[in-house]
Amino acid sequence: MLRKIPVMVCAVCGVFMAAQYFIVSGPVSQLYGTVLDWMQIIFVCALLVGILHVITRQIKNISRPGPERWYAMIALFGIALMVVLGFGWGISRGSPFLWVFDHVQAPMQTTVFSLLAFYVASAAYRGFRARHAESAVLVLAALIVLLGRVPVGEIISPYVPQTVSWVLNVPAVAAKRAILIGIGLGMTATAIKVIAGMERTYLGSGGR
Amino acid sequence: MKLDRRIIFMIVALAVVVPLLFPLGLPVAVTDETRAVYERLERLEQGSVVMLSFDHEASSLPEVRPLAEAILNHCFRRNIRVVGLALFAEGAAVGYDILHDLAARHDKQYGHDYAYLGYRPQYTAAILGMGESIREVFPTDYDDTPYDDIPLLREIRNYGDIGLVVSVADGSLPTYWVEYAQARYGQEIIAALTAVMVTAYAPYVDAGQISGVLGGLKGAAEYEILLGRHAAGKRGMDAQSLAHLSIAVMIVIGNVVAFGLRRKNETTEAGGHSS
Amino acid sequence: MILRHGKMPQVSSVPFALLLIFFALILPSEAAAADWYAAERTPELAAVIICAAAVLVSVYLARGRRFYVRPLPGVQAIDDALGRATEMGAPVMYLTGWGGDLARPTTMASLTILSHVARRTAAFGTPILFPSHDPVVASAAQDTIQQGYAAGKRPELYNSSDVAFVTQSQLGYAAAVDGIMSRRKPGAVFLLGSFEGEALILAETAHNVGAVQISGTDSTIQLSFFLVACDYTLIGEELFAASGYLSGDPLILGAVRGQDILKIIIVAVLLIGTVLGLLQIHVFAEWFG
Amino acid sequence: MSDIGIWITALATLAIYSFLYRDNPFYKAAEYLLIGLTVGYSLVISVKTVLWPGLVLPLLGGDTAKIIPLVLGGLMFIRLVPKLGGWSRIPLAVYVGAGAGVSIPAMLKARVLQQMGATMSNVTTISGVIMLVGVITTILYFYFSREQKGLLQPVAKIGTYYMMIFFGATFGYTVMSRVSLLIGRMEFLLGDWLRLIAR
Repeated sequence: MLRKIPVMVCAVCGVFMAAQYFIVSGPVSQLYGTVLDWMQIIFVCALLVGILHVITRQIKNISRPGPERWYAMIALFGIALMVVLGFGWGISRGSPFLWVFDHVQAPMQTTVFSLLAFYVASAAYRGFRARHAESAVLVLAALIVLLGRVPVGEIISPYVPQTVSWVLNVPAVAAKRAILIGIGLGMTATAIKVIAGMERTYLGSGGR
Repeated sequence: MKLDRRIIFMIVALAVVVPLLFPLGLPVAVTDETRAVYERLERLEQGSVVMLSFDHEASSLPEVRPLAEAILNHCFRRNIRVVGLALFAEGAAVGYDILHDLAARHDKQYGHDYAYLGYRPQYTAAILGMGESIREVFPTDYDDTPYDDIPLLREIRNYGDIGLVVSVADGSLPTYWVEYAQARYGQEIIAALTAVMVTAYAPYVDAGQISGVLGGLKGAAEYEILLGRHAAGKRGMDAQSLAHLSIAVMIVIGNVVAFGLRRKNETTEAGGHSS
Repeated sequence: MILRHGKMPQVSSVPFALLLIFFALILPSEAAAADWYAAERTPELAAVIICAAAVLVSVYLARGRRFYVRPLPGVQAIDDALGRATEMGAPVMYLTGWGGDLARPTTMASLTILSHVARRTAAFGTPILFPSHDPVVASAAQDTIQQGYAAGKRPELYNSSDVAFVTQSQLGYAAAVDGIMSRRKPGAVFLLGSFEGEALILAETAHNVGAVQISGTDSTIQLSFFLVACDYTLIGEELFAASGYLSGDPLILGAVRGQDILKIIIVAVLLIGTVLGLLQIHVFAEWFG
Repeated sequence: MSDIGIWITALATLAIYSFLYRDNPFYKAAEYLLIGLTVGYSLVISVKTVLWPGLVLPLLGGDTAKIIPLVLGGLMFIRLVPKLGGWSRIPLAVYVGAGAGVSIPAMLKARVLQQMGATMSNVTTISGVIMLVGVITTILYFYFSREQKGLLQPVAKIGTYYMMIFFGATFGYTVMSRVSLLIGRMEFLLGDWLRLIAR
């Protein structure tokens, strides 16, 4: 039962949501809006379940001896801080919740991401080798864009930025467009298989 | 030649820090792509509504903030009204701050000149839902004021009342705007993107599905020049140039070294494979 | 390679019946009942029908035979990498990327490849490490790896703490995986699935611990990094083809064949449209705009 | 920005950069704090801005239609009880099925049809021809039903070159993005914190 019902539900929802695209009708578009609303609620509930997983995991880690317990405490402190501030004083302008977001969370996330500037450089040094014709083209395209999209490119030659624009707007678009078409077909094929009940990986263990 | 990664890290850090301390003042030229976005906003009528969507995480703030500020400076200066929203949770707080800051700078009044709807998850559903009714998707604004209590919002039903959507994004969100708002409701879209995303959207621009792309810190600096403002991103451009140059030089050195090694191997063991 | 003929999942007839009724109502009505049918969307309807037909018919035909898929260099490298890890006495690490959940086609394809890898490693006696950002993906991977070990007659290899959910946070996940990599020093690292910003962090660390890296993703941005940083890379759709090639699953091979047919149709249409365009006949191209 | 705020931000930033030297307890503490904050943030935002106005308030106001999403959402939580976990497949099926259904026409239009239309529309220019060749050869590179031999070999090869140009260009732009983030952090450290440069 628990295997058949989801497959049916999935099929009915899928067919309806695809079909409504071609139908001009008040009740149909209303029902369609309602289903979209459900999707949002389901998504948020799935997120909350994930968050509960994280919290229970950290609590488990605290009960274990070793340095991990201190880190788990820091993580739980972070969660508790945001929850208390957010529900206690609100999330409007000037609230402590937004203060922590602005002064701690956002800059830390930015910093972690900026670490990639360093990784990119070391990957470029060791990995960008023109071993054969294809990789030579790869290296060349990267160098042209690297220099052509900043002021230094204009100093080297006014043709550099123009070349970059052409490379970006013609050959790069052609390749990206073909990849888009290919992945679009792949995703559509998967969606069709999901609705037809042939692809059930999403049902998790035992679904297939 | 095996180089300690940390030496490479140091070179990159210096390439950024030195020009910040001692600016070179390299000239910034405006590209056609940026000019196209500027001119599109110039063509909007006074009083029309731009929907600005903060579709990014907090981690890309240094790139995203100048982009959003450039667009908002332009809108507010031309008396174009702005409705803000976020389709990523972290964009919600960022957008809230930026919109209120810029509005204060231009003496704009909340509820009349601009409004902030807040965050909705599951972007497919949110974007499609707003095509039918924005009120249904956002019953209240970010501060819990009911939709109909805000004069600006009372005039707006769905995309039919929105002149332009600007998606400020660091990921694939503009794709969803194209697939669901543009393809389905014919809504015009502009994307203000982190540089990393620019090539991914070129096909959509070429096909006319996106009306323009403003890309990265450089795009923001160019836009501020078009607005005739003191270019905030200009100093950053020196650092950007030097960092790019140093990485380019490292790619070249890496290749020269590899080529040299390969030659040496070939002379010692004839026909031997490298790499 | 194990062929799984006859293991076709039962196809529910309900959605087909619904589809049929729907299309039967829609198709003849374009002229008659234009008031409720969005006539301007006919090109999309035609595209949906062509796609559905190509995919469903190919999958149906795939039941009785094995469709040919050309060999891909990255796929052939998989067995070599497993052999190398075994020689070193090191484990193998398998990652599906932070960008995908279980509903994402790339994650589904990646789990199919994982099942092949698990069977091979069982034969070699090499353990698999699978840290995940998603509890649902982790539990699906546990099943897959257990079944693979069982098929390779080495069920005792399975260790539940090696195949586990770590954290949802992108950079937290990247940091955790980095930690596992530097402690366990895998001989081969597979990065197959949907990756985002964490891709290069993982690939760089894998290089640092001296592992062979085999990567594949549908994210075009991360592909540029994988091409630079990894030993072998499956580009975009090659990941889907690889999963069909390795598993021999008629469902996947059929879909790959269906998409190939569609590609030929698209190329043909592009050529026809171009010729018509040169003859100043623009109506055709406008259908697609 | 207050001084305390600037110092907290600066210390958090430096703790993370210390990872570039090597892994250390400061970095790890910062990492876990970040995990906690992001989790807490998303919890607060999704409850306060989605669940509360979108589900709880309407239910309290007597909107019976909201019972369906309440049940669907509630079934997701059943996942926490391993034995009953199977029930969560029903909301998952609604989510995946509706998502798949919506995406089919949308995907075909935006990713396939419109892209085809744009490729065909300007073949009268040299760039248009180069584009057409690129699109066709790259699509054929992904043709799997035949070995890349004979005519298909040079065609797929040309497609590879186009892709390498695209990937190279993407790499260049990605460097640009990551460097911009680094500049942003350095401007903060040198400007707001150390006051070595004017902001």
